[in-house]
Amino acid sequence: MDFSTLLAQAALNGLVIGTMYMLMAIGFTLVFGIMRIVNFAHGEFYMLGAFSAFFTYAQWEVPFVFCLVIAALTIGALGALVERAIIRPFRNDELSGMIATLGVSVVIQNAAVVAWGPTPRAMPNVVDGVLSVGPFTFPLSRLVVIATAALIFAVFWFFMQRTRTGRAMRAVAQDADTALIQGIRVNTIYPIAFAISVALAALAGALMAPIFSVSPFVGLTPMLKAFVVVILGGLGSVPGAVVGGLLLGLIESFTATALGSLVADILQLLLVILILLVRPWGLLGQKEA
Amino acid sequence: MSALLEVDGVSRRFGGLYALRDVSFSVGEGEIVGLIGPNGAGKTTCFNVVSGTLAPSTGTVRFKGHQIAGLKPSAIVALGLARTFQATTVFPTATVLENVMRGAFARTPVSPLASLFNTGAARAGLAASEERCARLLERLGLAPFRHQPAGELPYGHQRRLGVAIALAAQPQLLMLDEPVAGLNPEESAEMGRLIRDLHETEKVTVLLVEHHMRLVMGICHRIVVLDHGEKIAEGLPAEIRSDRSVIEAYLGTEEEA
Amino acid sequence: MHDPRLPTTGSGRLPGSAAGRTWAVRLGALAALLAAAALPHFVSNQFYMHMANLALLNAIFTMSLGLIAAVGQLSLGHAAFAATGAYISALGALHLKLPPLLGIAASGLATALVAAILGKILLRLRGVYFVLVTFLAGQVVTLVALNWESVTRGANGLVGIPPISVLGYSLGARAQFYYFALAAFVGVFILLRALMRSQYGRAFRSIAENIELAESSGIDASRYQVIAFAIGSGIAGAAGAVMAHYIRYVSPDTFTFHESVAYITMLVVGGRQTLTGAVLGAAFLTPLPELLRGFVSMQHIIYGAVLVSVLIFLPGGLASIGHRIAKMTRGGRPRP
Amino acid sequence: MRRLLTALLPLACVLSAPAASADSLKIGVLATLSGAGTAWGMSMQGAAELAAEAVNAKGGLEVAGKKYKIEVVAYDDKYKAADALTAMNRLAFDDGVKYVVGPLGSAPALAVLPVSTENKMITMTMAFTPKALSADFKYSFRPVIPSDVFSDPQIKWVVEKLGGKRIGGLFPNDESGQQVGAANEKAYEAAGAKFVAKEFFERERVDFVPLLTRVLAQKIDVFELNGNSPQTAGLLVKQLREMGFKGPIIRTGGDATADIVKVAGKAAAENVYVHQPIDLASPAIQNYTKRFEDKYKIPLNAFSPFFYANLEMLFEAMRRAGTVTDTDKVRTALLALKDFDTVLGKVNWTGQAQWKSNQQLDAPFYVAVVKDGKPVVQAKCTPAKCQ
Repeated sequence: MDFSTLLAQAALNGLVIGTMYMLMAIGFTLVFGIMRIVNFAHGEFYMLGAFSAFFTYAQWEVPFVFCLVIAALTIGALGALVERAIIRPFRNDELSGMIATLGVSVVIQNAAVVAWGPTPRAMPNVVDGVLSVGPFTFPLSRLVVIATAALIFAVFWFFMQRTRTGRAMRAVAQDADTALIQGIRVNTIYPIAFAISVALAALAGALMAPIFSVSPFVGLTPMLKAFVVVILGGLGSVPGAVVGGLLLGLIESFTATALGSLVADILQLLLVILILLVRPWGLLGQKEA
Repeated sequence: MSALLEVDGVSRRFGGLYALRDVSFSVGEGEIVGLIGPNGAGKTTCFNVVSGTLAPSTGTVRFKGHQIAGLKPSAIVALGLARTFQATTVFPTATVLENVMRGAFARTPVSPLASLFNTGAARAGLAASEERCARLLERLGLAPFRHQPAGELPYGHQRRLGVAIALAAQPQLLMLDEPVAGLNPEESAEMGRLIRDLHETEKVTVLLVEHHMRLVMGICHRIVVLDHGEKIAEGLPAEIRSDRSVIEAYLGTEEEA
Repeated sequence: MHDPRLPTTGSGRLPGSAAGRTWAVRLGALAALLAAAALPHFVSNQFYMHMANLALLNAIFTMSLGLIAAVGQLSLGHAAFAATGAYISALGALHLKLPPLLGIAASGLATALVAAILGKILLRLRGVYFVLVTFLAGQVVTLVALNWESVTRGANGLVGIPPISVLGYSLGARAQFYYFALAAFVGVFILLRALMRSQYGRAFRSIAENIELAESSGIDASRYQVIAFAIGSGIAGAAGAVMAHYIRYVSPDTFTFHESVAYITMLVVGGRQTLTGAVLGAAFLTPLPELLRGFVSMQHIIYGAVLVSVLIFLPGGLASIGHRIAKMTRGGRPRP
Repeated sequence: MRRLLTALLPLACVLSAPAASADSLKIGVLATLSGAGTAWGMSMQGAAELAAEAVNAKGGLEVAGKKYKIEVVAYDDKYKAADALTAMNRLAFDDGVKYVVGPLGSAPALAVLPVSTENKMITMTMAFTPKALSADFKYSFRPVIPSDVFSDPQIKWVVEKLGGKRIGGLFPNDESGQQVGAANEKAYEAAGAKFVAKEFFERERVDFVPLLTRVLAQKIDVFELNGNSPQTAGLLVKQLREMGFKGPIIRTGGDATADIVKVAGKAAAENVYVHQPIDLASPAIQNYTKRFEDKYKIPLNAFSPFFYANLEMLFEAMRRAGTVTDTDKVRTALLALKDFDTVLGKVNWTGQAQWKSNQQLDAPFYVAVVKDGKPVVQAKCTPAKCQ
């Protein structure tokens, strides 16, 4: 393998991982921006998305596009339910809200173990084969992930910019008090925001399920990365999550390819600490007054 | 007139927008000064800059000759400048007396370490502080509630307790952030009397941010008017009342105010 | 459970408010302490002694976490400080032949110092940022323990850590260690109780309840938050060291994010407002996993469900049950 | 205080559940029953339960004229030393167990062996650390063959047979990974191959492509999977094949064939050479596999029969010693068994030279290649050599 192939491989892989981080981080940061809550159960919704894809695609052989839709809808609905039942009581107590999400995370993960067992399952790729461009070969399965993630993001962006609900969500994120004065109802916005957030996590899980394996424990890593991404990009900033996610994916891929995994992990943490020291509000976040 | 507080050329930007631009004014010892302006004029930003909650982007703030811009609020309190808040005025779960004791934290002559070992001197110091706080409550008519959680007080009383907490820090300059917002006319009038009363008996200087025109016009010696982050007028209440730019600024937002 | 009867005094909320019940409380505390001290004579089952020891150590971890929470900060890296302390004391004992007692003290001081520096650097990072930073700090500690092989022996962990010995008397056995743990527990309890009743406690509570107003009352929030973080983390570090000398083994797995979450759960379930709450939480939740030792997933589900239910339905935790009952029986008589 | 008591009373009751009746014999299981190591933990729990089933079906274990029903008490250590220690304390003091299938993994083993030794409990461990067997741990037995014993002949065979010169491998950054990585490298170099790419990764990692890219850039002939958990091994095979690596992949470590095939798929698992601890063609093993898979509905992990065999030996030793309580006598009787017929065939004890403890089970093992999702035995091995 020569150097340019290596670079191309690393870039492609970085993009794949980056899109996963991006989808995770957008949802995570959205909930934080709107509800001021760090959702520690975010990774579990990724895991549920992966299982959803496993059952619909690998077992019932539903076309993959519909699998994604099903994952987003069912898990989004579950998210709305969780918001209503468990997070709403803590609307003015962010700390308790965060602790509650820790509890939710533990319950979901272990319920999955009880229901589906701890052993990992594999599922077939959505497409097989490779795309050869000159000296480079790219697995199609990974290209599909990038394209689909881009599409999902486009839909999300359209929703946030062009629909009333989306605009209302942005208004709440920017200035909750003013938004409330303008008659935006928190009781409708919060569940929707939470549902969208976890639906994005579920989509990430469903997209990644064929590439990686599916087990009750797969949510941890994506969630850790979402933490890192939002610190990088700025808590509450959606553009920050996009840039931060892709950036982290690429950095991780290149450093891991060039220097090995341990160096990559340690560099990542150092990067986060550096950001926290010199620019605690993140690359694209806003400095809080 | 010796100036207790001098605000000189203070600007504050949020992102690219100026919330305050080149604002200067001063408060003399023994004065009651009102800071007014329509919604979004920058009153609260100005207030926050002076009390240390926000750092100014440029400009200086001097209190008793000390440069205080950028100091922590707690350090500013130690110098003798205390403030109240608009919304979160009290510690809701603590008792009324405890609220005032917390306000007196900086003036309690007990080092935390001494209090940890519960030395005789510490006990005496705390007892003295408690007595002073009890007198203060008496003075503000809150004594009957001293053992009630502050959050259970009627709203008007909570506002008054907010003033008591600030006073417990024994300030030379007391800054009040919309002290009558949300009060009924009767309570507002009472608050007005209280402020004047405090000013006379305790010799405390007052800087007041307020929407309520009648209160401001009634008790302030001098008024500073902000609009769009800039000072547009300064003068005696009578002058302000007839100032054209002030009237325009207020008319422009009349329906909102 | 045969957990030590613990002094249930010291809500520490208002200095002086406990004056009326002082004597009853002191007698109760003394009786509880005597009962706790006599425990090993009645319990011959070594497993129960082991559980009692773990409960005491968990109570120390939880109380110290409660101190940090008392200033309105949630630390997700509490176990990381415990791990740091455990490694320091273990390495000291293994390589420098440092007596465990000295090692424990050094661990406490070192972790307190680390926390103070970390807290100072991250002054600006309150609330959510603090949560994330403590979380990442936990990750860093695990990574270092795993990768600094030449010192930490990597994932294999440190084996053969000597037991604590006092005046040449080894406390390796469970019953003997129990007295040490009990003494440490009582010491920490008294220290934290005094702290919460002092001007420090007043400052802590003010900050937790209304940080802006506290600042404007002349309380330097950052300073007191750093103090609470340093003391809380220092205690965790020392307790981590004690744990290492008790189980005589430490590896990167000993104190992880899961332990941090467990301490938070104990604190919340017991009650965040009072020291007693932290103790109750540890006493209640330490033996709980044993109910389902063979079926851990179910055990975790119960843990999580208990956590969420307590948060929603009993925000004051187990400790508030007593208050509620007392309030009902007193029939609304005004407070003293 | 009363509050505390009433809250804890029910707990105390459950914890001090009535002691076993005089005619039952408890066998403890201390293993990982949750998380990534579950496949191994289940193989141990399954062996204990199946062994108990077999004995109880015959009316119990007859020792010194008395029949004992076997009862299995299984505890999860979550693969954590501290939890393992608590569980071992409970087995020792609360359940009064004298015989334990476990511990699993080096860290838990090192944490609990002092307790079990102090209480004279016979343990059957799956910890590959050399320290798990020693003269100090008199009652610690190991039925499974550690990789440092079996990897050398296997690696030699593989290098000769496949002619691989450049070896690459990826190891988890945990205690087994760190150990195995070093041991493996030595074995390959001894066999005349070169370990050209050795990478470690944190356990949370799921995407290995960057690391595999690094490894493949070294133009390796053979990829080594040892030290990875079964699911990670499967993922590695899958991602390697996706990246176009067609060479042989070797698993010298513990049995993970079922998971590799499950995660990577049949096609990707072709040309994977695995350490096969058991001979799948033997009727005894086939029978055992059927019992296991019927009962647990998961594929058999090949370590399971080893624990089963060890329990068969243990029961025989109790019969011969004429006691179930005096573990010193049982231990002596157990060690005296020679060429004992078990599910694995005839087995013996070994290990004196290596660990100063003759408590390592000695059984033949095999090298197999995966064909159409099933391991097909290629060679039979002893610690000295494979053929």
